[in-house]
Amino acid sequence: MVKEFAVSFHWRKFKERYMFIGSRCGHCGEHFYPKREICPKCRRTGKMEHVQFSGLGKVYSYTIIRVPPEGFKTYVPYVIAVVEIDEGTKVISQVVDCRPEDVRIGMDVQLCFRKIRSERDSGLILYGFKFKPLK
Amino acid sequence: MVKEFAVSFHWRKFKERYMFIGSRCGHCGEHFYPKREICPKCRRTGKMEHVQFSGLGKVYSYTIIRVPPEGFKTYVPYVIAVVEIDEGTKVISQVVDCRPEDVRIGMDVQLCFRKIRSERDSGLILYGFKFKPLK
Amino acid sequence: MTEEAKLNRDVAVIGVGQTKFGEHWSQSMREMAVEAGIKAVEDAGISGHDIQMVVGGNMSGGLFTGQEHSSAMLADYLGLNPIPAIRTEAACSSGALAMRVGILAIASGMYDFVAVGGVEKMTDIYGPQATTALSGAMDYETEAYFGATFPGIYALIAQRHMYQYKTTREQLAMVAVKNHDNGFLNPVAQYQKRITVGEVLSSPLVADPLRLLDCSPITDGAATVILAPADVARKYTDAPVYVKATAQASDTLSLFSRRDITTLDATVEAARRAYKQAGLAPKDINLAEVHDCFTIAEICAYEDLGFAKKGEGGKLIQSGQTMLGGKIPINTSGGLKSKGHPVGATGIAQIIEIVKQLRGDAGKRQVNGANTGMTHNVGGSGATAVVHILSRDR
Amino acid sequence: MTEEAKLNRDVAVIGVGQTKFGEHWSQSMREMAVEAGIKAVEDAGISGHDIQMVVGGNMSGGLFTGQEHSSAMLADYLGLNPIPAIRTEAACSSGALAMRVGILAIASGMYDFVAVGGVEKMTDIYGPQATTALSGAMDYETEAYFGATFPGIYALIAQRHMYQYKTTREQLAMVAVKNHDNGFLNPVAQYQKRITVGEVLSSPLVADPLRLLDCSPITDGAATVILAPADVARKYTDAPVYVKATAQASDTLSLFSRRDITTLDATVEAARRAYKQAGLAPKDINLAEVHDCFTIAEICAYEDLGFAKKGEGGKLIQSGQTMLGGKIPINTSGGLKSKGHPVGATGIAQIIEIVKQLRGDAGKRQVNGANTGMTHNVGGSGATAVVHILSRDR
Ligand SMILES: [Zn+2]
Ligand SMILES: [Zn+2]
Repeated sequence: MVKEFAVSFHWRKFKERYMFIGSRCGHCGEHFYPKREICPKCRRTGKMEHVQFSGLGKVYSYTIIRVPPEGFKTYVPYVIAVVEIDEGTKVISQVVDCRPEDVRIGMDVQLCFRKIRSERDSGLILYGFKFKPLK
Repeated sequence: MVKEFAVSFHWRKFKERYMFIGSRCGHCGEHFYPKREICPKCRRTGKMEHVQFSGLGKVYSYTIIRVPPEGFKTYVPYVIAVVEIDEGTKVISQVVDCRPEDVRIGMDVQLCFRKIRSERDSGLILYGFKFKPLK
Repeated sequence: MTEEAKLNRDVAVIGVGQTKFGEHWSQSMREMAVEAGIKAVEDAGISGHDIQMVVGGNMSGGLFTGQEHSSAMLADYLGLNPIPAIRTEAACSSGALAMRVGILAIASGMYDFVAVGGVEKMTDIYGPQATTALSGAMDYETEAYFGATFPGIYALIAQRHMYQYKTTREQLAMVAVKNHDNGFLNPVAQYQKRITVGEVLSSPLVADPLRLLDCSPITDGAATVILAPADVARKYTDAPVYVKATAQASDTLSLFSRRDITTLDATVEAARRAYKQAGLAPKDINLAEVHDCFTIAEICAYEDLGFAKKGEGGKLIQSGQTMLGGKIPINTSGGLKSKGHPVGATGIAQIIEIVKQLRGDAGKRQVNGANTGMTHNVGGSGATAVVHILSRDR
Repeated sequence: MTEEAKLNRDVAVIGVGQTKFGEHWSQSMREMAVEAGIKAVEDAGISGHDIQMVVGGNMSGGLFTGQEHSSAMLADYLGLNPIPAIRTEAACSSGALAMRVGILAIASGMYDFVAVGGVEKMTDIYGPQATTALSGAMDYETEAYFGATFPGIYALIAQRHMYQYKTTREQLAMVAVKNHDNGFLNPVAQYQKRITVGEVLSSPLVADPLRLLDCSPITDGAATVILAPADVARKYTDAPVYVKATAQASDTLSLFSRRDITTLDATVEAARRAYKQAGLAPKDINLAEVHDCFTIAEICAYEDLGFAKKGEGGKLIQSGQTMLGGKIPINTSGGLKSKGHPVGATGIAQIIEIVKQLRGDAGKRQVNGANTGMTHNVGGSGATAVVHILSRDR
């Protein structure tokens, strides 16, 4: 009985989830994911612009999920990691295309585009970015 | 995607929903549905005891539900009424065994025991009291 | 019952901001909250660094979007960390509770500038699910369990009111017509469209006697106000609006347990407290935003707030005295019916309309000489009622 | 950032009450809240008529039971209508926020006696659904969406803490062992059962490196305290406990956006504010209830509250100084781990443990000479942190 949302809920996030787009403050240069309207440092002097992240980064921390939330049962065990991307900000997603046991802090990873899960009632398939070991 | 609960959630309410049991304050004599631990009038001097209501009452107000909540689609249109029971307290439930258009304020009704709805995932059938015209 | 005492400090509203109300498919809860927050801070002319606390009303981020903890989200995305952020909730009166907590926080002496917001994102789930989510405002175990819906609960009030006081179906419709007339003049309203009594009466039945056009819509929206100690308000604005009363009362969670289902005793009690705090009577109120989640609710509010005698709310709407230009204009914003009802934001949006009116900034719907206004926000079918009185006079 | 000022009035705790924590299949949310409320009112020796406001912390009545609007429910079933009732929420720190709003309300001058409670009914839905509900505490859109769970988020903290500071798996386990040792002595704890490091290390993995016995359980429970102005507290009790500090801070909603995922900056800031309000330092605290939702969280709390240097939390647990009889006993109640973690009630239950200790009523787990205690309640992965300091000294 996992919660299912209206299509707009997912549609709204396409850019962030499919293209890994975030924000950059034109004033202090800091990057943000997800996108923000206000730079917490510069506030009114900040100038936020959209930015397409490179998708390259390093595993900053990771865990192997053994007890999943609703909708993720078929994927267990899977790796959830905090990835520090080259632009300096961090993000959470899965690390795939390797054995969960092989993930390490400091490992180089790159973005890939994958299925996240599917909604049972609507049949909607949810997509988003994950990371895989850098070749 | 109607919310479904653990069995204990329903089991706990059996007495109230199946047998129409409430509370009576031994101090001031007032009746309450659902049951209460504290008489709002007498507070610490109150003495709450369980009481089995007679199940007889009159329609105090009613409506015909045309736009149902999740789980009730197959029952539309159905009557929801505030019933003033002979013990002097009021309660909300459905009025059945008559055409919705025939329900009136002041109509004499009596308790009956019916299916409320079924849960889709668990298959659990939820029961409870409703009211029908007094014969 | 021990009566409440005076606040240690008076409080004023120095800034307001809100999103347009409507179905905002392209905006998430956080984006709407941030938009309203930025507008309020800019309107107040203060710096974000001055704000010391955030209070955010939100009925059910969990059921509507999966997201609880919305006040921390608000502080985060407004760039306000590390200040404290508190979410308040009492169903559809969550916004007014945020206002109350903000006022108490300033009166406590601990905080000077508090951002008080409300937000609800209702269109991230489909209609029937939203109906279920709103069931959480009433007694889930004894009302929703048996198939009662939120419109159904107000329909029970309407049916009994019509029976007991000969309130007519047309009088209910007139509430919707008046509020759409007002919303037509409000650029942030969800429906800027006039309707007729005939259209209300021929709209589909939802729960007899209430029809679609008797019901406030499903709405996305956010609203924020900036509060400050009354003593310093004039430093920030030429038109501070002072809080003369902040009152709240409770009644049984379930409708059926009430003394009288046609009277919201919580409204009666909150109004009594508010008038007492302000030293005012109903006749001193120049305009009010009342909780018209369904047309019958506005009729009851007239009576319970003291604008009409019990049972004569229907006559008051019929008299035209609650229209713009009448003796006591009600819901000049369009009300929940036409402006929209993003449940957690509504209480704050009501405050904003009164502030705009008292500032003389209400454009085509301006009430001439508006000096003192009231807001009335109800949770569920009346288990919670909150009344604020605002004035240009300190 | 403008610093907060002093409260206009000091506040004291004059009564406490709570349910046993555990899986209460036979009790609903309202029944637990009423049980705790009655006990607190009786403990305070006041009449229900004296209470002027209710504030109730509740994380997610909507997702756990379908019921929002829980504060009105509490006022109703405690027979307290028509007094105002406010629900506060910031995920797992909802209870501590209720405490804060109660304190602000008294300091505001408007209310004298406030009942402050917390409740969560978590077993009305099944485990996986509860996992989803708890996801609402973190950033639903950017963390939960990708399959992160709440234990997973704390596992990320643990993994990095172990990497950066050489914190060991055994040190994490020692937190659980200590808290179960304490909970064994607490009649209201969910688990009154000792465990060993070996048992922790051989319990099933939940999210590496965290295992089942690193995690606080799913718990039903309610807790209530009665607050009063410090000036009158001695009329009601021989052992009033005074609120010396009420502090709160916010950080990013998502873990990954933090400056440093091994530090809860919100805790650091809330503690700084609390120490400043009370004029005290970490060495002045005799005991503390800290937010050990997972074992790693207690290690971080040691560091962030100033009981250990950054990175040395693991050494502190290993030293035994946080056990009963140590220099700074932590979580004498059993903590969230062993006493249980009904999320909305936890913040109030922490206050109750400190009050009992300061009164000398903690039985076999009494800390000798306890004079000043601290509570630390965290929302989500640290987007909200609340610190209270309580003392026998006014
Ligand atoms: Zn910047
Ligand atoms: Zn009685």
